[in-house]
Amino acid sequence: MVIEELKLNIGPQHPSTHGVLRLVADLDGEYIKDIEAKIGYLHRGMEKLAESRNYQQYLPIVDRIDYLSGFFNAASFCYAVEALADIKVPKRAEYIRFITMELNRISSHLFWLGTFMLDLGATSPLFYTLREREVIVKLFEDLTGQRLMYNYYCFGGVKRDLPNGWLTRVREFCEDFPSKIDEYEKLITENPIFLERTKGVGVLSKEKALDFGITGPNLRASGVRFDVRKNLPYGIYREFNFDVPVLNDGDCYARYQIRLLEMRESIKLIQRAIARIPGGASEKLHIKRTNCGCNKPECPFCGEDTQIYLKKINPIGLRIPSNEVNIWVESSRGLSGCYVKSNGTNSADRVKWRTPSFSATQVLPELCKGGLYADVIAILGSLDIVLPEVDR
Amino acid sequence: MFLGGFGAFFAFAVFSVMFAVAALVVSFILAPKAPSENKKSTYECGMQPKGEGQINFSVKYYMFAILFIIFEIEALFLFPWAVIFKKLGLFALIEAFIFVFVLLLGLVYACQKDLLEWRR
Amino acid sequence: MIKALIAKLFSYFSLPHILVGFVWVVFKFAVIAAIMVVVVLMLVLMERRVLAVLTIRKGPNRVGPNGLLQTIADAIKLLFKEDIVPTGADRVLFTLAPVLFFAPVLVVYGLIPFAEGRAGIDSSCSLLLLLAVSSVGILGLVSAGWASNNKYSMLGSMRSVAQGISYELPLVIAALGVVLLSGSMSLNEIVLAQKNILDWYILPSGIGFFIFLTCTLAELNRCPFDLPEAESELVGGYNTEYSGMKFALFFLAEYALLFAYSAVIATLFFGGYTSPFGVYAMGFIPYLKKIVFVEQFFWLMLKTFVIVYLIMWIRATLPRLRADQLMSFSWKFLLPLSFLNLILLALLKYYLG
Amino acid sequence: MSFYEFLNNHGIDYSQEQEASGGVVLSIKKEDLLACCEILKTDRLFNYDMLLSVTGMDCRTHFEILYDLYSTRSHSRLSLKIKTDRVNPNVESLYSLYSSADWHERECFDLLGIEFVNHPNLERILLPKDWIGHPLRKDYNQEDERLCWNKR
Repeated sequence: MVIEELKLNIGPQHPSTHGVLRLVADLDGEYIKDIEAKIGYLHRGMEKLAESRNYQQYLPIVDRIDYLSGFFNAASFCYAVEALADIKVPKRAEYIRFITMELNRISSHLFWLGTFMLDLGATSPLFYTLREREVIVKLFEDLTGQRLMYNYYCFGGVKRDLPNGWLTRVREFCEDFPSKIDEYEKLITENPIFLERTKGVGVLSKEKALDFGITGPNLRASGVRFDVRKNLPYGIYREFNFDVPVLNDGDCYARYQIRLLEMRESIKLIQRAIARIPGGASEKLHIKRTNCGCNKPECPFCGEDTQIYLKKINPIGLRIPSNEVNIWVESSRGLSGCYVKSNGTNSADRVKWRTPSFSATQVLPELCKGGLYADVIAILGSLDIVLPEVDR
Repeated sequence: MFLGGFGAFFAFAVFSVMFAVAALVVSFILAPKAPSENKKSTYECGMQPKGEGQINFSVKYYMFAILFIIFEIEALFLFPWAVIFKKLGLFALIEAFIFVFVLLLGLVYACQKDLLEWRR
Repeated sequence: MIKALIAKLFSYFSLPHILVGFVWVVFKFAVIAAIMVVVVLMLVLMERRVLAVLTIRKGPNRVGPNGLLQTIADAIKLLFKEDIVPTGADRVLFTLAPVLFFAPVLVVYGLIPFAEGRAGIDSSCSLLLLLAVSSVGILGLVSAGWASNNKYSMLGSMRSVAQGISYELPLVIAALGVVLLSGSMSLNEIVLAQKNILDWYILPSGIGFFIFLTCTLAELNRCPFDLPEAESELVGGYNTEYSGMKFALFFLAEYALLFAYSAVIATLFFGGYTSPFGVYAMGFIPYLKKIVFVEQFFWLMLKTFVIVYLIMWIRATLPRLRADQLMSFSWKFLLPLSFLNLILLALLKYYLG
Repeated sequence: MSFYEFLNNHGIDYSQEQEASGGVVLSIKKEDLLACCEILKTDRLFNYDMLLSVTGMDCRTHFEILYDLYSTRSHSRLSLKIKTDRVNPNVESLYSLYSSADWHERECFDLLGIEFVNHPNLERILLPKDWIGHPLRKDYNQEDERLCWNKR
């Protein structure tokens, strides 16, 4: 009698593929003999869209790349365009970016924690983490008017000043939040079933992680100390001294722990940033006009007819001299890179998004082979993949 | 009494089946019927299923099944012993212990032979 | 009382007296089916509300006063839903599976003594019958998974059969410990042997209770043993392809079994329908003396619902086990432990009484 | 030994550029790519052990491909840039050095139609297998009637 193999499609419409990922698995009983990841179900042509839109029009779209941490995409694109156009961002705006990005990191990790536990079969942590995430999302809503797609950063700064009392609320949240993390730890960290399900499962070795270009918490859980915030600082990160947690096991449990440590670290960063944020008039939040200083009428930046008012919708838009730039930002999932090649017109010649989830999805089959079917779900959850970011 | 004890048991079994069937019949009468090809297709995450869903069970399940039958029958032998345990005295106690011990030896043997492992 | 009434009616209408027993069984069945349906409607709502409270939500609170009619609305919805049989499915087995899963549950209800001498089926070996009948349900799950011709269902049914088999054993042996203590296989006599809180079998057989509860969770396919229907892995498990009333039967049977097993736990380890104080409040009041079974029913319900709550609490707390861990937990830990429990209880019984 | 001496020692032609944010971009010859990456990866001092992205660009006259490397030893980044023809664009695959090249190169192939020689599994990754054309090419015709959104 021939033992039949089961060829199973996991996804695209599956409760725990975090979007529309398709995994094609060869199962032998419960064991994974072979597995293949197929992506592209959420491909929206983000890079093609950049060709037909000018820079201001493209900016709101980039939030959609990683919808759980929209600020990072916007930040990397803004930093790229600012580097190309040589715009200096005011200090207060940089601090606001810093605080919102770190808050965004926490909210993204919180959502990850909830869904990861849901994948493992525990329903309650989702609701507890969403309770805290709701506080952050409410803060963002009061700041930007949006809960998910913020569109708050603009070239040269941020769109508007912080509302009254916003920083106080953030400070209160920061004081409150570590005790909430302790609460999750009480529920999860020592749980024997959780340990059984995660310890030694999906071990991503240091070499493999580097080979596959894994970044962010997943890489740091495998024992490599690489954090863009620390190693290639952007914005005002070089003014802050902070710890980059690193663990050596590289299994699902280490990936869980590293994210909890990162949340604690982010809280400290936010608290220090709030203590140091400079005050100032709200009109100083963004540069309204780029000025290269030559003041010649034919200059694309200083000439009378092409002055850029970044706050208003400008039909002409921002014209940027042809150059290229490659900005890396540490998003909540890892290294989020934005490559922009400008060509002197008001729209980019090529925009390329390098996203951490893309690499994480690539390594997924490697980690799953030989494991049990239930491990696939656990590993997929622990890698923190956001599918819109994979497909772009 | 008519239908006492086991009679009632069988009556209950028959009635329970009838109850379930009746629920299905009522729903069959009440429920709308609008079948379509898409609706009737087998769910596999939105993809066309490849191959049959009705595959052979892995042989490991049969191993568990055989072990199960052995232990379940042994447990059944112990039931009458447990009921009149008091009357049987020390001899039956020791005998039952030997019985259980042999059973556990079997379990240890199965464990040694890796019958209880899922991995090959 | 009612039986006498039926007999009177029969002789009044000069019907053959031999049918009285039959009508009596039908009546008992009707009462027990009614209890089951009401209990399930309550349980579904309770589960949703309890989980909601444990996860800081509100739960159903729109249909009827405070959401009380939610499950009735759900049941009506399922009754009027289209019943889809997927192409490639084995039609006969596909329809038979929910019946096969559901029918044993009602028999189990019949075997539980709800009050002194008041069980649907009086039998001197009701515990054995109960254990036998309750494992028939697994056949329903297996055939559901097989008949669906769906890979997820198939995986779910494979898991359910492996799990059902493995956890049946420690369950039976833990129950054997209770039989040993009470010297009877009749649930009614087991209950009567634990007339007050100090006689409860949880005291000598605490390990047995732990094993029995764990195995119950597995037999019920509930968290942390909900692998056959693990929605984050197998989408819906064995009932992926089911809709309408067939799905409702699975759903109903699952919750009915939750109550049944909890009632069995209450019966075996917590004195069943007896009052924990050894006396009944109603026993002191002259007119209510005759219907003391109402109080006994209340005590059973109270104990059962405490255990049901415990099971729901476990669901809200724990993540799910993995298939291989599940199997080795049963065979390598629970089974030896249950034998150890049996040996300890035998020694205890022999030396102490 | 400085980085550029190191490259010279290995006989690699390069021209150095600086992008707007200050990163180093080395333009090298297409033929040198594999050898260059190999010495960059295996050298103990520089040890560029991560390939983070492969960016293909259509420059109308030719294609450019940008490889982003990162060294977790020296914590420095480096971009390599190569050029290839528009007709029959091809370049040696880096799959033998970096596993991450697999998907990145497939994406580049999918969107620009650049062939990566010796790639184990060069097929479309983001777009369906029967897609027509390579969307990120500047001459890509979005009005093509064979494309699904143009079908009525």
